[in-house]
Amino acid sequence: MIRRHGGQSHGLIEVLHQVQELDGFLSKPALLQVARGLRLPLSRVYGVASFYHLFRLQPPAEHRCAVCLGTACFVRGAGRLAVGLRRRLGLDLDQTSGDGRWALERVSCLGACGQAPVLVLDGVLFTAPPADQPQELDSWLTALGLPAAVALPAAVGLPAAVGTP
Amino acid sequence: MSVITLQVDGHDVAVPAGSTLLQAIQAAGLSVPTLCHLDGLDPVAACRLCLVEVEGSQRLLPACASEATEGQVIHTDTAQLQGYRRMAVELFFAEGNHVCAFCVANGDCELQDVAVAVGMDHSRFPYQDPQRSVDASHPRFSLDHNRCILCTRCVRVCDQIEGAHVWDVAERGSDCRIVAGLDQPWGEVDACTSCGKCVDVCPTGALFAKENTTAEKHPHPERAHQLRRAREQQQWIR
Amino acid sequence: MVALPPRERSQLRCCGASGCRSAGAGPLLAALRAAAAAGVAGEPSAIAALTTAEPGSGLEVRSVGCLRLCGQGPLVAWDGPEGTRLFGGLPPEGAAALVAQARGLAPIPLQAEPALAGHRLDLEQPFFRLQRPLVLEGCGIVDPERIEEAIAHGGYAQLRRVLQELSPEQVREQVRRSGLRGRGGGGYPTGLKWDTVALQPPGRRYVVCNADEGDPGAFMDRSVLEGDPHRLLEGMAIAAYAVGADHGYVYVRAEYPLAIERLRLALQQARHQGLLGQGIAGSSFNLELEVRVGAGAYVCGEETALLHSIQGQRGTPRSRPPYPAQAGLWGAPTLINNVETLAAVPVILRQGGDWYAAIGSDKSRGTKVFSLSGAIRHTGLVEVPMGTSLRTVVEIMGGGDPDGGAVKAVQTGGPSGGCIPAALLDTPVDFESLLALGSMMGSGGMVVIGQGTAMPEVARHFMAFSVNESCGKCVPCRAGTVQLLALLDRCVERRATAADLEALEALCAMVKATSLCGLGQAAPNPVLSTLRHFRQEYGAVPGAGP
Amino acid sequence: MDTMTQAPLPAQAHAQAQSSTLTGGPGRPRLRLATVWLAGCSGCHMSFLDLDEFLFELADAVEIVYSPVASDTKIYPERVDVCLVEGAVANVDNLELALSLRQRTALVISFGDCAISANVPGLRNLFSSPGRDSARTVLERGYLELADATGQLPHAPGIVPELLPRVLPLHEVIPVDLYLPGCPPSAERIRAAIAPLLVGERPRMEGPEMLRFG
Repeated sequence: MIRRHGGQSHGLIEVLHQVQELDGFLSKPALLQVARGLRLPLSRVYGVASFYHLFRLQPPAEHRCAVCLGTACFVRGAGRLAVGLRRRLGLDLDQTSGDGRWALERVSCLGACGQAPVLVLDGVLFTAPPADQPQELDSWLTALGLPAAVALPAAVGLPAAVGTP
Repeated sequence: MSVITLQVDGHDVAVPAGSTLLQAIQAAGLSVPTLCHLDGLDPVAACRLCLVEVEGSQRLLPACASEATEGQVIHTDTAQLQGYRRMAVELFFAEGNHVCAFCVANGDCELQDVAVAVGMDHSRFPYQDPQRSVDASHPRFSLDHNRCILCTRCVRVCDQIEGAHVWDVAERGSDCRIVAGLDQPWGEVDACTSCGKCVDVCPTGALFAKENTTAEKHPHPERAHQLRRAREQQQWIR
Repeated sequence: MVALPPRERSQLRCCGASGCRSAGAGPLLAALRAAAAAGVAGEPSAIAALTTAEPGSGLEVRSVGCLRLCGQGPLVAWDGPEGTRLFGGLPPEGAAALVAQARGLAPIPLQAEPALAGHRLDLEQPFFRLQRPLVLEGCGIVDPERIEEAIAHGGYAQLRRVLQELSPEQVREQVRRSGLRGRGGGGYPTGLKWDTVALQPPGRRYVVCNADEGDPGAFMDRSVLEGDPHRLLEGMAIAAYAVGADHGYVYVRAEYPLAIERLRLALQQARHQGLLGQGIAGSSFNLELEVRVGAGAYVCGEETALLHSIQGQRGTPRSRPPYPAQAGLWGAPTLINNVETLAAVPVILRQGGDWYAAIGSDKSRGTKVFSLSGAIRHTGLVEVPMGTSLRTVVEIMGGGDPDGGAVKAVQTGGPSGGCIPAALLDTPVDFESLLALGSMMGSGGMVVIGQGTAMPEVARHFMAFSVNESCGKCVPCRAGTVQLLALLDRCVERRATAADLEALEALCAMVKATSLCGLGQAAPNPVLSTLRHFRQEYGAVPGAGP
Repeated sequence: MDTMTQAPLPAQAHAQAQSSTLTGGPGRPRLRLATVWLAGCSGCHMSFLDLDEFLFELADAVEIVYSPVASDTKIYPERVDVCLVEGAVANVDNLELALSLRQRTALVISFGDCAISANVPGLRNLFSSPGRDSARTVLERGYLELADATGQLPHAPGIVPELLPRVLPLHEVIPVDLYLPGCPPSAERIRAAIAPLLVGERPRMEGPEMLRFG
């Protein structure tokens, strides 16, 4: 693969794309190999791999849910959709659950502005949920197979803990 | 060698063609605050403290990375620039965890000096209190990310002077941080020659020798320039 | 354009662009092809469905680029003796009825066909009628995966002519005369940029197409890449000839898989036809083009960051000057233009620079493609002459608010632009007018904001975007946007004091004036423009805290 | 040099609402000075005591109306002219005192790095774990995780003040008129800051002698 890019350092991003396609993510051994093959410093390779949001440095979660936060989706209630997803998955945006089952991601525009708001669940696009009706949204999400709401830990910034039993 | 003449804060000054605005300012006997710039390293214009006003230009120009041109009229210390510089320094303080009181670099820190220079008596921006780590894996040196201002002097001195390229910047935005190797503990990175140049040029207490405690760090930022001059102009004697 | 002149033998054009695909164009196209093939004697429909319709089968079903009205997708155009009829939102079950109609074999008239009822779209409505397709003239007509179709529609004709008849300087003269300005947002005169590159000292030069269309709500460039990629390649080849480049890159964002696929196919086909590579079209002109795929970084739309990314580095911008036109890829002079700019080049050479300059407004010549989305009836793609009023685009063509309410504001220019209030909708859309209102043209995304959306929330939305996309190199953008976001949180939650608003404005000014690149410099624009036009919504809380 | 009247301070409106004596004419009464100790180590106050013989001058020129080192008053008085506030705002008592002293003081000075930046007390802000503020995190660490089997969180309403979720610099809680940095500010710096105030002038807080943190 590295040879296909002429072993040239400027092919780094292309090579990383292909490694990720093969392995699902960019492991440290893989990055080491890329650095060796392209004759690049390790920190340079890591700097590039960690800069771009589409490169994953951890194994991907079993299920991935990406909510579009593009402007068209935002204007049509993507914010409420995102809140619903965060509640259901117990995750913040761009976070993966500890057990590696779910990942909640944000994307900037999926180009489906005509069907806004939209989300992608395990590679399948779902469009136009009833984002402004909380109960209908909830059943819409249930129909997609999302887990029931997980209790979020208390938000940071609440009054001090002293005095709570 | 051809000469460029320009005006800096009302002073006429002549510098060799190819000089930067920063060199022209210094030639006029004046100064602007800098943090990321260091003589001997390629400029990155990242700290934005050396921005100056150039008559006829709508944009502010970074003195460290802009070439002086004939007839320019430069202003280095207007009220507007003072205001921006102070805000930039406040942003530096608020985004990291800079506690001068017990820092190794207290008393010999460029960030601390710059805060004085811009008259920063407090930060109007709330402190972000980021959770950052300390890497003490190297036998001789430590890296305290809490005090890092991402000037990338360490990255550049290691790459451009030492040639080891141990350091680079990882992540992006407010998550940016300096990494050694493949985000490894510094002590485990084979490429490191333990030359200590990164510690010498670090403007804050982020990189320091282990034997230093509070206010004991005394860096040598001039070494980058000395080495480059020795290498390129065969001038070893100051 | 979408409507074609009447033709004797019917054809169906099914939109295969991303927007319609997400609305189900794939299954519909398959159903249409199956239905079309089913009627051909003796052919097993399953096999026939995999091929484009055979000549002689009587009905050709073609996959084409964007048919504009994305919000009603999937779209199918039926071209026949009566002209073009457009259908939207047709389920695959409706395919057989449409095919039967198109063949003229239907037992009932079109108007009475229940399967098509409610799917017919009016091609005479302003959304279509007021368009002026130049960049998009082949989009929706040619099959983007077949170079023969592009060539049959005049593709590469200008490249051939230029190589035979014009000197590079003559090409640049036409571009200068056209008054074309960069469509990526900056509006820099294209001819001037080409001259700068061409007039650098002898040596290698590069040509780069910026297809890193990152503004959320913008899909103009994607539509060109997906709908008519050969037009872009032709424009790039002409540009390369005009500036003396023999190597080039198209930098596409990875979020556009279909565009990448079609672009790669187009490159392959063009090479195969001798329209790229060595000795193009029998001339001595050589050009190698490569596709480079981004990896999720908005800042790579900034030209110096884009160059770093092509070189396999972190997509951080650098200080300019030197400009890429002087020192770009590997230090060589590099021409960077965006997709729409380059795609406008073939038509400029075909019709002449003066002809193009006669379209549009005084300082902004030609046409501009906009993607309309948000709280609007007709979501989709429009190409109109520069200087058309926002009201025409948003209310007349776009049909205004979908629920019949009043439009509150129009956001142009994405995270670098601003919000223009409904009261100023008569503003002509050109570079200077939008800038004067504190917004900017940007690449052409136009998101309509309805009454239900609070403007500080819009500002916060964009600031969150900028925080997420900041490269982190310079402190105003890296740390300043984070502080701006915190201040906007207070505004949205109605906790902001007068002092907070003062701090917000002061910091906006600082980030704008001192950031290293366009992303940081423009990041405060959504805040500043909403403060300017909707200040009452920020309503400071008097005396709440310091 | 700017005088108090010429250079409006952030809290000028407030100061005018109070009957400030700072700008008073001939025969004005002695300046009413307070010093306050919030979340800090008292080092700034110790440095204040290092003023040595200047303390005698000061004693003639001012009336110390509230101070942990020079007064026995337990309630912050009304109509204070100048207040030096040491320490960050870390608990509800700090917060309450800060709010009330602002109401009763013409010129509030953030006295030392803790008041200005939260400094060392603010280090606990770095220990917030997801879903738990820094107070809870450090208390649980100290009283539960590191305790023997009988560990329990302190809970004494009205006796032990509750910690705030974050330790704050003074100016994030009330408007501050002057900043006197240092950890601690040296006696010379304190003197250079206070002396002009005694004659109704605003000190010039510039240069390393007056401004350096740490």
